[in-house]
Amino acid sequence: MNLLAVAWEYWHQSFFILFAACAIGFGFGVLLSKNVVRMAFYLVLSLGSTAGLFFLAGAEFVGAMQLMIYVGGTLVLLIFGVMLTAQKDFINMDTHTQDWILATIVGGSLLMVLLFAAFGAEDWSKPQDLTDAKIESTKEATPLGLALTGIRVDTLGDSGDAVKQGKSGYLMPFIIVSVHLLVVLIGAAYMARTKKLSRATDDKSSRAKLMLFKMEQETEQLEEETYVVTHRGQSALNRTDSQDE
Amino acid sequence: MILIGTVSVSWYLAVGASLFVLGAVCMATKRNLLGVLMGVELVLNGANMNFIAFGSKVLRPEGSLGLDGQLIALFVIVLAAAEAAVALAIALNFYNNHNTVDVDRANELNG
Amino acid sequence: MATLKIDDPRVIEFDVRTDEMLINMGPQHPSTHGVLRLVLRSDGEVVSDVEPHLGYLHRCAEKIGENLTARQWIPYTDRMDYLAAMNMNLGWSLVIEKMLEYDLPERGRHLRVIISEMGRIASHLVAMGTYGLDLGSFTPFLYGFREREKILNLFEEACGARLTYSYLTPGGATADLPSGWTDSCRQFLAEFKEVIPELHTLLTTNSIFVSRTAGIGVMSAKMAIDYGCTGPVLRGSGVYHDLRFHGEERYTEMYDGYIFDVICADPETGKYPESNYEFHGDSLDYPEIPRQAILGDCWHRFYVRMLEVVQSVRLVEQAIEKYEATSGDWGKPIRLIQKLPVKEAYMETEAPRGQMGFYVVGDGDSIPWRVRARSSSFCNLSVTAPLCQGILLADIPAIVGSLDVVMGEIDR
Amino acid sequence: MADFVDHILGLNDSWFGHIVAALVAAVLILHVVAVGALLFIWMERKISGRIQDRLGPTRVGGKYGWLQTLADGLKLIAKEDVTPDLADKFLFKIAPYVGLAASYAAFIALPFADGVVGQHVNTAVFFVLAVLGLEVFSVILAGYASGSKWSLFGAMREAAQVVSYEVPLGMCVVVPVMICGTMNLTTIANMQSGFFTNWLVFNDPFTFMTAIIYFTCATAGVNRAPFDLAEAESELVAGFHTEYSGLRWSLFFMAEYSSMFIVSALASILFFGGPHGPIPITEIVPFLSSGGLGDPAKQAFTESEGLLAGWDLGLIISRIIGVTNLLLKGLVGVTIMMWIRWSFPRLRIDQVMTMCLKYCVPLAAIGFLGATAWQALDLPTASSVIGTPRYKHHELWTADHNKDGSKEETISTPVLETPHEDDTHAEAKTVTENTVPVSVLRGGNQ
Repeated sequence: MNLLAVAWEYWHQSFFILFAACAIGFGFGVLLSKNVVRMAFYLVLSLGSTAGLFFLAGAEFVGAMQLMIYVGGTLVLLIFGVMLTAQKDFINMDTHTQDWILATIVGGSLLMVLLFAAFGAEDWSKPQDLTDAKIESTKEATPLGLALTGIRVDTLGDSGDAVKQGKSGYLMPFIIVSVHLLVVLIGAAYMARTKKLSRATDDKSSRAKLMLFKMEQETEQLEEETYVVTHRGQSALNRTDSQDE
Repeated sequence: MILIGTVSVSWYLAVGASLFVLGAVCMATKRNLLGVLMGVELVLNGANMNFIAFGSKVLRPEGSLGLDGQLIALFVIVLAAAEAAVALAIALNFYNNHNTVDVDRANELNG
Repeated sequence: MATLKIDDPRVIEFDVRTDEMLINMGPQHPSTHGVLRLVLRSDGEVVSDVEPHLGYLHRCAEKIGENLTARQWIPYTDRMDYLAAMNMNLGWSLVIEKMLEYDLPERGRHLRVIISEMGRIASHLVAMGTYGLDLGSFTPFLYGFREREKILNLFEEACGARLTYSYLTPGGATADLPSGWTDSCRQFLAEFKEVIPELHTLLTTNSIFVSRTAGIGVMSAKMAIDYGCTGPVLRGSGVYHDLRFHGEERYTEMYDGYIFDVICADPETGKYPESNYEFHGDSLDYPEIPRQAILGDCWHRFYVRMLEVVQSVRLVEQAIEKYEATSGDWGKPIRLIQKLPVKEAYMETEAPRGQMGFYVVGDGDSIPWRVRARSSSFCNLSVTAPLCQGILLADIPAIVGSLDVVMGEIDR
Repeated sequence: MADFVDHILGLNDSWFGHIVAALVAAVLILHVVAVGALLFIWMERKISGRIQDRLGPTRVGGKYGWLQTLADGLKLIAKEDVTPDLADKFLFKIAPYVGLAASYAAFIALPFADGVVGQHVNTAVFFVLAVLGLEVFSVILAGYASGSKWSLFGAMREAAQVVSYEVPLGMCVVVPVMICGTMNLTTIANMQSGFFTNWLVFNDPFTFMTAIIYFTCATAGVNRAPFDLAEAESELVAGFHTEYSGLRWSLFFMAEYSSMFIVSALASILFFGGPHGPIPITEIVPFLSSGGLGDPAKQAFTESEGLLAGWDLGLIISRIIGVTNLLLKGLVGVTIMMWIRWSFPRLRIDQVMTMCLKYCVPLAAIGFLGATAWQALDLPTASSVIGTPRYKHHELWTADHNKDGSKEETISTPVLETPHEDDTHAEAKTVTENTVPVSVLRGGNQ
């Protein structure tokens, strides 16, 4: 109970440790796993934990966005992984040992530099008293949306010319990103398109029409050959009459 | 625990740095094209963490980036999605042409 | 195993190069109607080839028939098409009668029409219900079984059994219909007519059902004839052929004086015979043929069955009148050890699933020297492989279900 | 909730209160998931039985077979948990938990009534959808890890289905968000308080259409017939859960039923008034009117001794009514899903994708544009035609119901036309005063 009390008293820290451990731990999972599907699964968990960290830092909207888009995007990776590994054995792609060593050395030194930088600036490592911090409703969705249309609500108090309304927003980047997305959509569709058009796709016809086409061919053949089939088509109501005749 | 009462921007940056390095190492070592792609996602995510940390009003009451941090993080997420789409299209083409997803086999452009 | 050629119009190139995989559908699978095993060669959801494997229900029925007398083998015919056992009994009875040149009394003739047409209704109800199951709709199955139960009650009253009746025997039937039976039967028919539009609403005209079946598994008339398809499968392709009209004299004379339609679309106009049969004064309009439906597809095969049910109701109504009007003997069964003459006989009848033929050779003993059966479902099943090429996986239950096979009859 | 616990125990903002509150909330939500699943499975059996002209369970637990699901649950727990040889053991074992965790976590942000919510999330709509979307991972992982071709088919179908229904579903959800100007589910629900004419579904024809499309896509989203292609029993044996047995198998069903409930509850909050009934019962009964009791009675109550001393009885009762209301509306949604399931055949995978992408997306887009235009042109809504003001109740509700941490969003979007600009909208006011574009957006209302 005492532990619980401590954990609650420092709930921000507790959750930070939890999410950070998950994010990094599953990141290691991505790195060390050999199976593509497992890698994707670990990636999902890592990204999900990162979203948790975003929530903790007060960026609710970005956290939800992370879950929805990023994790949803990973879904596609996962599916590709499944598609490519379910049939063929692509798992056996071992990295050469020298690559591992080199990557570890470079990565380790990079991490050292980054950590040094992270803890280097005094302003950044200034401890904050977060004991009373709660996940407040930080009302950021509307300002974010407005900022994307070029209106900065949060900097209204600032007097600088650069942050005047209509000038400090992100309208231009927003439009660029939108166009970018459109281009990417078309480009991806173009790259992954069907390379060889077959008759079926040429024809723009559904399968039903294809079968109809096939049937017509066969009916032609049928007419050529002689099959003794009586097509009366009419109601057979008068069967007894015809027998009488 | 050293962290008690002392979560600061630095710790977020440390997590971001770890994710970044993990992603970078992943990109360097994986031979599977999809593995490389996942490394890229991790790297972008690690970078995003910095933006969020600097933009957080909870962590930095004074001098936070404010909305700018979150906005840039949003752009990163959106661009990462676009990047994944293109990369997957490339992967698909690569697979169609080479019948493998081993990036070491993609050496046709060697001089 | 037939494979697709590159210039086949059904070949569709896909964006991702993938490998084919072999999948076993059955013998334990929810929608293979018993123990049919289909080996699918598929590329993702697209199935390029299907190969049916049979024999999981083989019980040497024909060989057993060569060790039993003609009447003793009746229960084995029950177990062939266990969903329409009465019609199986009828087929065997007729072939033995043909051999013995036995003429059935008038009353027995009408009794056989009543019983076999009721059997047809019961069988088509199961076909309708299980087809719903194949397409993921559970409710029509129980609606169909509710009505079938009533028929089984009537059969139970007549012969004491609910599934394997052994009721119609060479020579007639084991017993006459009990008194009051015809009245219960009339009552059933009156109730059943109310239900038919419900069944049409549940499946025939349901737009999801139509989109799942119309234009799927299209079989041309030529193909149906080539593969020896019979029954509703053949008529669903627009071939006007029903043994009750076009069969042997000995079989068609059973239906002398009866008025009914053969349910078959005119291949030129695509129209079915007009519903000129009155239900409670109102003519029962058949539901309209949907735009997407092509003659010979799954929807038409299903539709033919649904309309045949109406014709059977019509036949039973007439038969009850005629049965009550005639008196005398209903046709006692032949002796258990009736000697068979030294000759052969073959005869086909129009069973619910198609033409069911029995072949028997006698050598003067009471035990036949040779017994063979020509199964309707067996021939109908043979179109599975050609129909199931280049289709989606989900269409396989739709196509196999529309053929309405019973494995007991196929494997014998 | 934490205040309440502290209040009962005589503490003041203690960690104990918070933890107890969190645990109570977790257990309550677990009940919605677990007991809800029991109830829904029983309901499914009874409803399907009645639809199919039979009785359904009648023996276990008396005449109505109440305990049939419990008996089945016991049976499932006792069953052997088989893991196929070809399975990816780790993923196979973890997959059902992923699904259950996702649909359980989505309840965190779902408000059952004003203030009755696990954790107040400002972007709750988004959060619920995002977390619920994680459920597909369980299906895909289960399908892949089973090592069976049928399961793999189920997983691939689920993946194809997800990409087709997520798009129109998201577009439909944006419509109420746009009309209410917030992503906060509590606020969206409170905006619709009062008579049923205030429900967003009756706001204009486009929202009505959007509500129908939302429900269709939500049915596809929770894998219910006629969109249950991932488990299509007549084609794929049992799809993604072919190889599962025992408790793990039943976890999939708990996840399925609880997500059925959550999408229905979300539909009721977004379009059908959420916890607010067709008639404003808390308004009609003066005893429960938003200020709680009338002044003298309230005073007497707050000064009384006992467990609830000092608490607003009117608030508590109105919350209980609200929770009941929402649960009932969710049940109606679930019942409709069951009704659909037992009436229709199943669609084919290409037909599902055609329907979602070719028909639902354009329709949802039309609904979105139409609803936007309706708001922008200030065309009459159902409530304005009949004459029941929409925001009156909203004002009353927001007046003093913020005791339990359910903060109102203080920034109202400029697009939203709010009749009263009280202090809660102060910041919005500054926006409108300071910026030119906003007043343009407001159609020159300034």
